[in-house]
Amino acid sequence: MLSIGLVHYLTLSTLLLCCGLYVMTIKRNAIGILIGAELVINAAAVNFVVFSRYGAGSADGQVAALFVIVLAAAEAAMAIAIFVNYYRVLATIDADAGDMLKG
Amino acid sequence: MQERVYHSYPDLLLDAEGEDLADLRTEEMLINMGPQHPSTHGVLRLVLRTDGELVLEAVPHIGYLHRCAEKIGENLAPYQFIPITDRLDYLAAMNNNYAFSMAVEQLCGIEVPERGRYVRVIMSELNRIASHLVSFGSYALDLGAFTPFLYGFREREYILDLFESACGARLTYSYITIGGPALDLPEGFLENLQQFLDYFEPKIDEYNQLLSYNHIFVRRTAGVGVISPEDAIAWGLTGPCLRGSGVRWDLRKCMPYDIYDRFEFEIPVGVPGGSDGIPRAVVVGDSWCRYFVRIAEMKQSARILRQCLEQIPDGPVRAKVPRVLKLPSKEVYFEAENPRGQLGFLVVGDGSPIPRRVKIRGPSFCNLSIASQICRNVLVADIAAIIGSIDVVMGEVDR
Amino acid sequence: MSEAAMFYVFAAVAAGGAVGCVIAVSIVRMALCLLATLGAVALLYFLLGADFLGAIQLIVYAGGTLVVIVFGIMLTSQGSAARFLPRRGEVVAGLLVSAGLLAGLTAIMLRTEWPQAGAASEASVLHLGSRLLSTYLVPFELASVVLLAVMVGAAYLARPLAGRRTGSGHEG
Amino acid sequence: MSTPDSCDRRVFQAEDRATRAVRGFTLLGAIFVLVCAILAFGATRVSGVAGLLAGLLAAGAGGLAGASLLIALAVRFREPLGRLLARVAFPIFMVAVVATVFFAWVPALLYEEVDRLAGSVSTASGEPRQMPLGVAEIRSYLLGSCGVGSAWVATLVASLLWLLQFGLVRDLITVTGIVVFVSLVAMFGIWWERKVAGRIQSRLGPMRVGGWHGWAQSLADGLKLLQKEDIFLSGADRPLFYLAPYVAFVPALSLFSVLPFSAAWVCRDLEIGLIFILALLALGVLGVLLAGWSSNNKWSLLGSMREACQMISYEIPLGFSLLVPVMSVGSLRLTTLGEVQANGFTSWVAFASPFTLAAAVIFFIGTLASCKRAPFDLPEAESELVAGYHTEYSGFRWALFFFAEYAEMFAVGALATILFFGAWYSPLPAAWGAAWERGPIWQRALHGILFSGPLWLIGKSLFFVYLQMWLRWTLPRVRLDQVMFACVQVLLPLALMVLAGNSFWQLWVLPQSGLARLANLVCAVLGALVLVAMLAIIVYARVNRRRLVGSLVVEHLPGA
Amino acid sequence: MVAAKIAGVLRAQFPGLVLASDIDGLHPSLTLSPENWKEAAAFLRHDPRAGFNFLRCISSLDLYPEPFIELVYDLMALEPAGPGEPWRCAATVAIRLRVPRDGGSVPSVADIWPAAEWHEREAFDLMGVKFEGHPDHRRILCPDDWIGHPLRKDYQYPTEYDGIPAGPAPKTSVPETP
Repeated sequence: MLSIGLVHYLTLSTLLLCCGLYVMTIKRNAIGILIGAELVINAAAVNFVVFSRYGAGSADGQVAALFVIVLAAAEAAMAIAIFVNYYRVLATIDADAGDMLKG
Repeated sequence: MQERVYHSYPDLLLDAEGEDLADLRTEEMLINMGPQHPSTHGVLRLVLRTDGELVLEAVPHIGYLHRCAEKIGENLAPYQFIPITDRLDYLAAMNNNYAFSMAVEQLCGIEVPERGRYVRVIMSELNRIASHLVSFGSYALDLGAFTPFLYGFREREYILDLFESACGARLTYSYITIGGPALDLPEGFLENLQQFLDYFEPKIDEYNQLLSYNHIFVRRTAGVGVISPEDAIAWGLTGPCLRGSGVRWDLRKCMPYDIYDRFEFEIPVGVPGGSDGIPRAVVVGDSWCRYFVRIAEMKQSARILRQCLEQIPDGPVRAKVPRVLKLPSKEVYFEAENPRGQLGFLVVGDGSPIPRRVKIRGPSFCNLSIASQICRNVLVADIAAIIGSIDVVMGEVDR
Repeated sequence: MSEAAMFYVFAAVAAGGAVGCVIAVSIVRMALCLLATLGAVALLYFLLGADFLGAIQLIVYAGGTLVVIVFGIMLTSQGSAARFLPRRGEVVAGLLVSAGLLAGLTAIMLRTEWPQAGAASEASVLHLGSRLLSTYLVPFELASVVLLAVMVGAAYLARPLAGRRTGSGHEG
Repeated sequence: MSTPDSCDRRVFQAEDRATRAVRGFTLLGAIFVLVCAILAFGATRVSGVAGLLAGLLAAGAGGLAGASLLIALAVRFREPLGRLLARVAFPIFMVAVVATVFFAWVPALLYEEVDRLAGSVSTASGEPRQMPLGVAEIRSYLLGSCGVGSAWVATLVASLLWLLQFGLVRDLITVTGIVVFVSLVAMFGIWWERKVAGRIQSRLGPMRVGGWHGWAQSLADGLKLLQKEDIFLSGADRPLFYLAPYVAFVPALSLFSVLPFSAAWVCRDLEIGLIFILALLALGVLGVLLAGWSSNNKWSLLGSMREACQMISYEIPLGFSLLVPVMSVGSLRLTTLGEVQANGFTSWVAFASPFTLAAAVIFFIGTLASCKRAPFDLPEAESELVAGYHTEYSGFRWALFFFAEYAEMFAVGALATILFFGAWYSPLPAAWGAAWERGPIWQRALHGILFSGPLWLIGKSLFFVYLQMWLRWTLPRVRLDQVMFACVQVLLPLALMVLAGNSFWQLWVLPQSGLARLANLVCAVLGALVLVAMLAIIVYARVNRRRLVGSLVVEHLPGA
Repeated sequence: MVAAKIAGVLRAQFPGLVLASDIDGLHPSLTLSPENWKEAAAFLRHDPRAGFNFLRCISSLDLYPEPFIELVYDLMALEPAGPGEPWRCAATVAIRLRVPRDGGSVPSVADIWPAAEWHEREAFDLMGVKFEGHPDHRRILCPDDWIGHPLRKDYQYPTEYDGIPAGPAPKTSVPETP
């Protein structure tokens, strides 16, 4: 058990994934949902790195993880812009309040 | 390019239709600025309705320093009221004594001997310099420059030394009383004054290099809190606030009292930028003009002081005034030009030694009343700039 | 052996952060837990020998994205509006889904026969850069295009809505 | 009538501060010892940054533990301690500074000795030997070939050397040095800033504590802050409020773990050191954000919002300006970036081309903003926001923010030195001192002092810190929109142009070409002129201060 | 005799407005009737013959025991005297209004001279004169929950405020002068 293998990392990333998923489902604060998404993305990035480390042993996984991080940053910026606008229109950040089609 | 964008910064916040472009879009916040706040000098309290960094409106609340000075004035003989006048504009106590004693002298028809008049002018002009030094330093402090503050207080220290040598007090002098100054000038006062003027006048240019023409300082103050001449007159502004708006009005020149008609000096007013070394971004009536008028007035006061040094005669300083001064049942309204504007006293006598009514018209009180007008759609940082440029002393606002 | 210790410490922090995100009510505390997770994951990257990736994770995620998130929180949640409690139905559904997913993935993971620790990758910065500019050139450029699009879109969204006026401060 | 009464009770019937502080700090020390043990276990033999961080935290926790216990004692007996400080502390202070300067440098030499020793032992005994050697082997070696006379001396030295061949021991030594150094830098910086401000404002600054020019002022302040009541707001978010200062302080401390003080003196020489430092600089913001948010104070909230805007936007030109030397040197490793500037004044990166010079200026401005130094000190603008994000903090937590700020100031100064201004090398060409580099240990020490070494780096960094202070006490504060304007519309395009220009310079104007040499020479002369002009101004001002400051001042104020 | 001229103009404009006039005193003033004070103020402000654009001060005098409170508006007419020249004071005059002590009120002139806004608030706060049509008719110096108007001659000194005990009321005898 003292030698860390692929399984340990995969367990961690699975845990992150499920926590992120759960957060995305239950949180009503839109930014909370965004945070859940970040968790999920992190889990994916960890998997990329781990597989490339224990599998092929090449750097491709790290490159993929780089792209993941970049896209996550872009997604977060976009989401925050949307939420700020949302908050301006509805004066709340509760995701359940945004059920009308015209903002 | 830089000119345009820096100078018309509200374009970042409001476009042509006054539409908000501020990107800090929180819901509106009510912030209490004061009564305990570094940049509301004293106990002024401004209630800011802000939208992020954008201040939508600022409502001043005053009265935290109200001491019923006028009620006290109705219960004290004029002699005893002099120390109360010290506490009105505590940065220019000499001028307050001066104004009140002149009001009472007009009421009772007291003639002050020549030397006494010159001593009063010397004291009031010195105190004007001291007061402007404080406002200069604290204004720099409001804008985040710490060093000019200490320079201003360093210079003020020498003036306070002079005052101390004359009357023993450093803040509340009660030196000028009814019928002239209480005492004659001490030995060597005039020589020290000469030395101080020689030392002080070059300093003013140093201040200009250090602060007045500093790029950041100009950007912070030019075009901020602009008051049009019409507004300034309508809101009853006086002193540097009125002159900063380009109104060349100074009681010492326009309605000369005492011996001010004997001195020659100019009335500095706010002028548009670009001319004779004034930065280009400056608009008449903005904070920079109000600030710079004070700097220029220090020069003029120094001029007046030099003329006093030449003209001051010998002789008695104080008129013979009965110990119990019976005020005739008349009334007088007298205004004098104080560092912060026209300080007015309405004194009503009824034949007894106690005035029936003493009404004080504090210049800061009137100057502050325009604050809510010009603190609209500015940034939080500009509030400090505007209030500092109006330069209120709460002891005089609240009385 | 001590690498195992490090892994357990960091993994514990990361998992704790994730669980904290789940149970935290205040949105700011969620952000803080996310910070813990991100930092721990970065440390795990270091542990895996992906130093560059770890540093980038610290810069972009912890230094950039998280700050933007906290900034957005400050902009959108004044006072006590920061907390909404989920409905019971949502909680049950979410629990079912994510617990099921966890169980399934774990089962698969334990069934599968994974390759044991291979050779450490020679992923130096030079190597990464060369790969980015040779093999992955197209996605690299595409990513830059995406970033540009995001910049434009965010700027467009962040502008105020037409005709909206705040308060009487503007009149007069 | 109830409110004032309860206030009085709270104020006057509170338990004695000193006892509370003693208890608190003893507890703190115990906790730190625990953390130290755990992390030290974790840090054994892990290469790379992870091990580094663990070791760093371990030693940091250890140091803090010792410090807290000491402080607990100090608080208990603060009267005699204060008297003692006032007497003997100045020598202690100087000794501590010097010791810190050589703290990790002398060990570096010792490490070389140990490794050489190991090599020789293995060669002596024929078959290759694995580290670690046993004490007995070293002792026999010392007794044998080194000709150490007495046996017990040999045993002593041997056991010491034996310790020095373990990575953990070396890390602990280095990291303890770093912790001591950072705290010294912060305390010295605060004292120095107050002296500089005093001189600029024709005052004297602190003069009382400790005798010579109030040098112990920071120590006294620190002691005072440590025993102050740790005010907590009932409206604040307790965990965040307590956590925020550490979130701001730890990255600032960790900066120094990858900062090379000389080629030999670097705790961890990472391949990505530059990016790592950038990451840590970026992390510091979160502490400020959390502090402002959790204080539940509108001024703090505004302050942290300003901080967020400012940092996010100024990191971009900062990063671009950092890319310029990276591009010209072709490495992210800080030691490599430093070593290319060994050959004297003209070989410094800043003077390589006009673009690098511009990049250096942009970098300096960006660091002003990222360290919240005037004229960019909006987050804590005391005249607008009462004290900004740390309005509600008191005592130790408040001090942590300032430790972080001054540590960052020094760190960015050192970064500027390493990247642009000839890292740890003197302006003299290194070739002159090449002979001493391989000499006996005293020659190497002398070389380290004269030609390259920590002293040069620290001196240059302190010069940049001084520049920051000079600006702070001279300039007014800019407005938020002006800060944003200066970043987005001035610095950013400038940085991009510099980046592009530098790349073209690299591509077309080959560094060997005459044009490049000319530009190099011009820039170097420019820099030299600036330096000379500064010195000239100082001398001029000193000579006729009577005329400049005015006779009255010189007579009245001894400081002027 | 500026005041006399103004008095003539006013008499011509508003018959029965000027009740009394003290032309050659230390403080030349006209006593007007409070009824159409608003129109008179607008006239004084805008009419070229008067043009009093600067309101220096509003003082309130308690005529106790007479059942009146007197408001004194000190007006001044500023006009520019060419570029670079100091402005001139064309005329100064003081306008007096007599208001009944109890429940008396006058129209507010805050829209004619904005400077009057705070002066009127102060007169209301300290002397208890109501101003109709004042934009923000609150106390200005005393706390909002203050009882009474301190500057009235028959003001009863409070013995405590919000549970904070105050000292005994000061004696209003004639003190000896030094």
